[in-house]
Amino acid sequence: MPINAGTKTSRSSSNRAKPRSAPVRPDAGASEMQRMTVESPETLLGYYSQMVLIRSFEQRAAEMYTRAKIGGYCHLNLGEEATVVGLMAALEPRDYLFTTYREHGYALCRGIDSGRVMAELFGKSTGVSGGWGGSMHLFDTEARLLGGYGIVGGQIPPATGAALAIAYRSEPGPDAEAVMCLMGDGTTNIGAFHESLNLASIWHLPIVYVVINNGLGMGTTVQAASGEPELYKRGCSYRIPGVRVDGDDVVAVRDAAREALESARVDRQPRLLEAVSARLRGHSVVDPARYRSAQDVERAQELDPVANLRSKLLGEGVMDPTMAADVEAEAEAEVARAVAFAEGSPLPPVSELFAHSYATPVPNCPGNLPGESPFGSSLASSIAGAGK
Amino acid sequence: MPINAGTKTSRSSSNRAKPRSAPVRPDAGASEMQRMTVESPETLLGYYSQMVLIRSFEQRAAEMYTRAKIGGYCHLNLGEEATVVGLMAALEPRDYLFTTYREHGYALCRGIDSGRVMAELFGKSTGVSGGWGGSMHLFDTEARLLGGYGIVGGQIPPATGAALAIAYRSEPGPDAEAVMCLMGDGTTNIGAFHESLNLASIWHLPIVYVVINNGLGMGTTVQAASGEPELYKRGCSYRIPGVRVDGDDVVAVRDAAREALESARVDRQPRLLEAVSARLRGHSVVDPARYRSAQDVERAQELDPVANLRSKLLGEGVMDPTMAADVEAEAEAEVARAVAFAEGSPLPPVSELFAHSYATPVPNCPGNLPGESPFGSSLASSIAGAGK
Amino acid sequence: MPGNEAGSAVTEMTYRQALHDTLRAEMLRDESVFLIGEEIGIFEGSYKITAGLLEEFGPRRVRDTPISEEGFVGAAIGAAMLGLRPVVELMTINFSLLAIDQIVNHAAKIHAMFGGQIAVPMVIRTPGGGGQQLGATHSQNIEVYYAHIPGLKVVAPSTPADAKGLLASAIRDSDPVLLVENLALYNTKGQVPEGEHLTEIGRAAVAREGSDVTVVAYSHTVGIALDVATRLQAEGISVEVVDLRSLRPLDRSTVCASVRKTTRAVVIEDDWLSYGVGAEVVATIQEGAFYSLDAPVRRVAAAEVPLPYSKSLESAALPDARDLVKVIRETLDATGFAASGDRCA
Amino acid sequence: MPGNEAGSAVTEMTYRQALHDTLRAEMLRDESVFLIGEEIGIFEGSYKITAGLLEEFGPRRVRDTPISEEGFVGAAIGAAMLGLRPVVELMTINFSLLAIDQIVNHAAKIHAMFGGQIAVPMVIRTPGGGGQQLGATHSQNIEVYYAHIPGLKVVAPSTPADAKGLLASAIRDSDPVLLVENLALYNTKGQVPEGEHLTEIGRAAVAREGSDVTVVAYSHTVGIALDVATRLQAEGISVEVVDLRSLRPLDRSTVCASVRKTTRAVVIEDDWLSYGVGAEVVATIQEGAFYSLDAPVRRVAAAEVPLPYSKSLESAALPDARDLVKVIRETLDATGFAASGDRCA
Ligand SMILES: Cc1ncc(C[n+]2csc(CCOP(=O)(O)OP(=O)(O)O)c2C)c(N)n1
Ligand SMILES: Cc1ncc(C[n+]2csc(CCOP(=O)(O)OP(=O)(O)O)c2C)c(N)n1
Ligand SMILES: [Mg+2]
Ligand SMILES: [Mg+2]
Repeated sequence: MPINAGTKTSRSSSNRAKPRSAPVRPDAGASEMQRMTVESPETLLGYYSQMVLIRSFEQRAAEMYTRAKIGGYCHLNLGEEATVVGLMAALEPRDYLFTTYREHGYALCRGIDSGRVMAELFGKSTGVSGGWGGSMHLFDTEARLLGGYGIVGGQIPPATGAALAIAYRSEPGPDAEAVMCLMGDGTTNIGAFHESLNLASIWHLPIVYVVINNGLGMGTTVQAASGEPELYKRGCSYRIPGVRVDGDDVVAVRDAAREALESARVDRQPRLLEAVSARLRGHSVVDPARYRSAQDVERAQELDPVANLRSKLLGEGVMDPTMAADVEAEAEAEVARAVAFAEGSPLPPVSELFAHSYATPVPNCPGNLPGESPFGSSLASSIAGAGK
Repeated sequence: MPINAGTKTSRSSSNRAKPRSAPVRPDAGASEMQRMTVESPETLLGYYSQMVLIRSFEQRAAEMYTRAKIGGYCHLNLGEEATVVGLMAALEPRDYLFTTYREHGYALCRGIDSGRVMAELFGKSTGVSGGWGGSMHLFDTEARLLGGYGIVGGQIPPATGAALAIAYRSEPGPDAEAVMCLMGDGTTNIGAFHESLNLASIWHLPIVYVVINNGLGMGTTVQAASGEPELYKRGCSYRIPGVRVDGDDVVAVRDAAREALESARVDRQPRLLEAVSARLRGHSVVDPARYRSAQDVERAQELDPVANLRSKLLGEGVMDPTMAADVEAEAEAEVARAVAFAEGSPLPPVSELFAHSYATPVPNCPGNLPGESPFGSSLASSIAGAGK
Repeated sequence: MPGNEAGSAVTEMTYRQALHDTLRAEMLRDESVFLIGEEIGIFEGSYKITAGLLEEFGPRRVRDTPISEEGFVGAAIGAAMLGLRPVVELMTINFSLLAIDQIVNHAAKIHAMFGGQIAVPMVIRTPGGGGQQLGATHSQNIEVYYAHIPGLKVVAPSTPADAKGLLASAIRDSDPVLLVENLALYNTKGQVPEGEHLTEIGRAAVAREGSDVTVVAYSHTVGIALDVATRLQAEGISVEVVDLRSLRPLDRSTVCASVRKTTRAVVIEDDWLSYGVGAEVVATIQEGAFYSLDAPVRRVAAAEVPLPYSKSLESAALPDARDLVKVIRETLDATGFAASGDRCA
Repeated sequence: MPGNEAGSAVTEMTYRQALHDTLRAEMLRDESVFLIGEEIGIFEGSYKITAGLLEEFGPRRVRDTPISEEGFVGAAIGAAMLGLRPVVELMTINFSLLAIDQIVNHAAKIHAMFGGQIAVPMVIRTPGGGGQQLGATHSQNIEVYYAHIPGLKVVAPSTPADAKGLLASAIRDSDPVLLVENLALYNTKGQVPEGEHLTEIGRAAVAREGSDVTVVAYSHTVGIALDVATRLQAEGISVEVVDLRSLRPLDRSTVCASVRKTTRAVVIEDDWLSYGVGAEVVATIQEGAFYSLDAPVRRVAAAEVPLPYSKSLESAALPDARDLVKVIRETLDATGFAASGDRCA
């Protein structure tokens, strides 16, 4: 590794302080059009349909939250649909996904039934996590969606460990498994990010870290929070190559993610991918986002990936207005079915309270309801040691 | 901030994977001689004397440990004397120092009486920390040595906060205060390093982070532990400029530290300084360091900064053999006095056990000895609420 | 009445307002007091305790941080060592686990470990609490972790008046103080003394006098205990409610004095039963009031599971007034000194 | 005798050796078992438990890590989710605070929070303990933090036999298990059954039978209790010693059964008194054996200060046999049911 030429006795690294500015997206322009045209219309329509489904799902989720069908926190992917669909188009079924609390769209794109996702938001026993997780904690073993996580950065070390397990068990190659670990821009400032990327680097793990840069962590801008706001460069401390991609360009996101996954699979070279997009609404459903300037909100609206892809596909004749209406109607219908399914599903029975206490049952953990003695409980004694 | 030219739609950071090799020191050679000659003989002799004092102190500490006069862990600065003296020559009395458990030499160079340092190692009440801290936890308010710390990386956030307090209270400028925060190479892999440097960057804090790269964290090499083993570059993730200096060259260390402190004081631009040296012995007194190759140990011995500066000063006529013998004898005598002082000092009395429980006394915390009830204790009741 | 000094004027306000006003008053009083935490400025606080303060005091006094709990809690420690008085907001107590090494191994140790040379005058404010369907990682009550640590002080106000009095005392205290708030309390109202009002750290309060049984509670569960006391009053059962207010130091005398009077006790907390705050309270009572006790001291606490999201399960897992009533009745029914009464299988 | 199955051959060895041999045997038995931690390979472990294993199994099975507790503990969680069985070494329990968010908010939650879909079969081995003059941040016994958390299992062997039996059980268990070791125990010797030897998690052991008073202990303090029992035997005082072995789940039945027999109890632990393990044990006894108790249950625990380095202060702060003897005597002397006996001021 060459060392920068320095003063007489010292060597300096090149990262001098520079002014920080808002994230600049890679210039798409002509090249995007070019890419779009090499994609088959079916592919593009497929992506668009998924994006519309996410859009409908999230809007309905917001509504259901307002109607108190959904509780707790509820974070939406509105504005990030192209990133979600692009990333999931690149991720193979054999790959593992670890993500954040802002993950409804990812669950849908991993092929999980929208009814089971909505049912989880409703806290019903038919939900993907049996009603135990809620909006922030979607999980599905079969879809290899290994969790939405609510502690900022908490998913990064386990995702890294999943990649370790892959490396432990199998050889690299184009058919190898890989891990994709998603996080927000604000998350790159937490210690777990640093420790994990370092481990992935020295251990040569098959993992792609994806930073969804929507410009904000709650009310805090990337520029305010990050000493290096060009987040894709933050792999520098671990020699992990970084790439920034326009998160509103579904095909560009997919291609960049594929390339990164390939590198992880074949070379066991971890990668950092930054997708720049914008949050259309508040941090969560209840956040009115009064801290945002009108200009910022307007800019986000202009970049709306669903509206823009719609115009583009219409403009290029990939889709005609009837097809567009069909796509929207179908999404609406699917989400309506999902809501109906969720509505109609039962809440988990109280008898289930100790069902997941341990995977391996052991003596002396009968479980006590709040008004019961730890020496034994009616509920608990009937299911003690049942485990799973 | 310019973005590297990338592919069609993506921009890549330049940190591609590269092979890792042992830390390369900046080439000193002729320039070092040059620097040496511009320094006054008094200055050089002063530095050398301090280095010899540290060497003597540490050797005697090892001996006292073996004789069970010192307990717990005991980590020595052997091999790092030039770094210690160079850094402390640059640090002004008004500056604050936060360091690690490997800090005897720093305490001596901050002007703390060697007897009080040795007494602390002996656990005596005349010790710098009253016998409460031991080898790992030297502290002196007046010397603005704000602690040796034993949790790896634990000192970095508080040091950063001290710099925040300076920025809170005073204006930047050449006479401003600054903070120096020391850490080992292995410590750059912990989350607190990442979080703290980021805070220092976005808040423009007057702090210099110094990495003492002695090549090893216990038995782990820098290359094995760090994705980017050129540690001075690890400020890249925060736009904190980094410099590497030869840690065996006392004047080079001093100059690099001065320059970095200046930047912190005047520009409120935090800096990262890496001083490359070598550990002459095991991680702590009890570590036989069997994991080190003969070659590695031999190399460390060749780089011995005390022996090398001695030859140089003799060779250049700055010092003659009699002076050299005097310096050594004086150091030996001082350390002998320190040991005698420590030996002759009393252990803290048991009645002091609750003396530092709280800075602000509050009711209901009488303090209980192990065989006493929490409802009151003979010892405690006599000193309850005494606080400090 | 706890926290209400005789003769002083009072105003009704929410717990949230009391916290907000106290922060503001302390910042006006002392230039060395500043606020630091995630989303406390531009966002005005996740629970809006700090609303308006950035505008009034500027970013020097109200410092928004990145998501770096360990970093900024540790930075507060360093700032406190240099004599400032940082008031940290941790968005919820769950996230304190990211910073616990700084709190337990640094803030709590620095004063004693360095032989009493330096103080660490800082406050960490943070809400705990379940029942909001926030799921397993966002609903915890882990103040017992901090209550366990010598060198820390831990307070948990249950009323707006104590929120004011304890926060002000905490800010003026020269030790690290954890002030535990609770999501469910922010909108509750109460009378708050105007002007200077300090609640001494380390003293419990008898929130309601009674003679048949003592209920020991703190923070959110004090309200449950008071409700239950009122309800049972109608049946002729007289419940005394002790509000711990301070978990460290724990006011063992006030707790035991109450139980020696009533001869029976129940402890209620939102946290899990095993190794919770209630365990220490029971251990305290059985040692300090053993010969007065007419029945075993029972605990009402959360079911020992990671708290489920689903409302049906979450409600079942958390203690409520019904559970407390049931256990009080069982405690009052317990009679005699028959060894056969021991519940142990 | 606990952990010694009737009829099986035994060998005398140290606690360290038992841990080492068990790790090796489990690695030989199951390819999915691997070791991960700081300095466990080239350095052969800070306390040499893993000596020789890197050489035998190679770096894939014995993985040295950088100083990144949160990172590698979290990585073990992810590896466990994919079906591996990582055995993590945390150099000391003090450093677990750097990883506690991963342990409490992730390892402990993942199984239940995701509706039981996935297991996290991992072990964290880590020593606690004071008395080595390691100072305030390196001498803690904070296993109570983990014992408090549903979803975790916490065991603390006191003998070489249990070190073997509990470690083997922990590795084969599909839940996250914290195995608490102790610096002062590594060199202690005992009889260890040869071959397959599993100690069930969740069961306490009566380490010594007696009739006058029960001493409840775990880990390092079991040895103190047994010593004291032998010493007091000579005076005609018969001490029963209960070794908890498992802190979560806690074997309340065995503890209470003993106390119902002896009618008096003392709990000894190395940790601080307030909110320690002993508090839960006392709360358990007073509820489960209330009607049998002839004296308050007393606790012998560390003085509530950050542990000083100096030997004079450190010794005074930590509980020892003398303290236990004193409190046992006081407990046996406690007579009658006079309210005046209550110690509360
Ligand atoms: C450790 C931790 N600290 C704070 C929070 C509260 N919190 C939840 S989301 C969030 C912002 C995250 O921002 P970013 O990483 O950009 O993701 P985004 O929400 O924009 O998708 C914060 C501070 C948390 N959940 N966990
Ligand atoms: C959080 C934490 N993890 C592990 C340790 C144990 N430990 C003490 S020193 C050390 C090595 C540190 O290496 P380095 O940073 O290079 O400093 P050096 O000892 O070489 O001066 C380790 C792992 C610790 N004290 N704290
Ligand atoms: Mg964001
Ligand atoms: Mg080192």
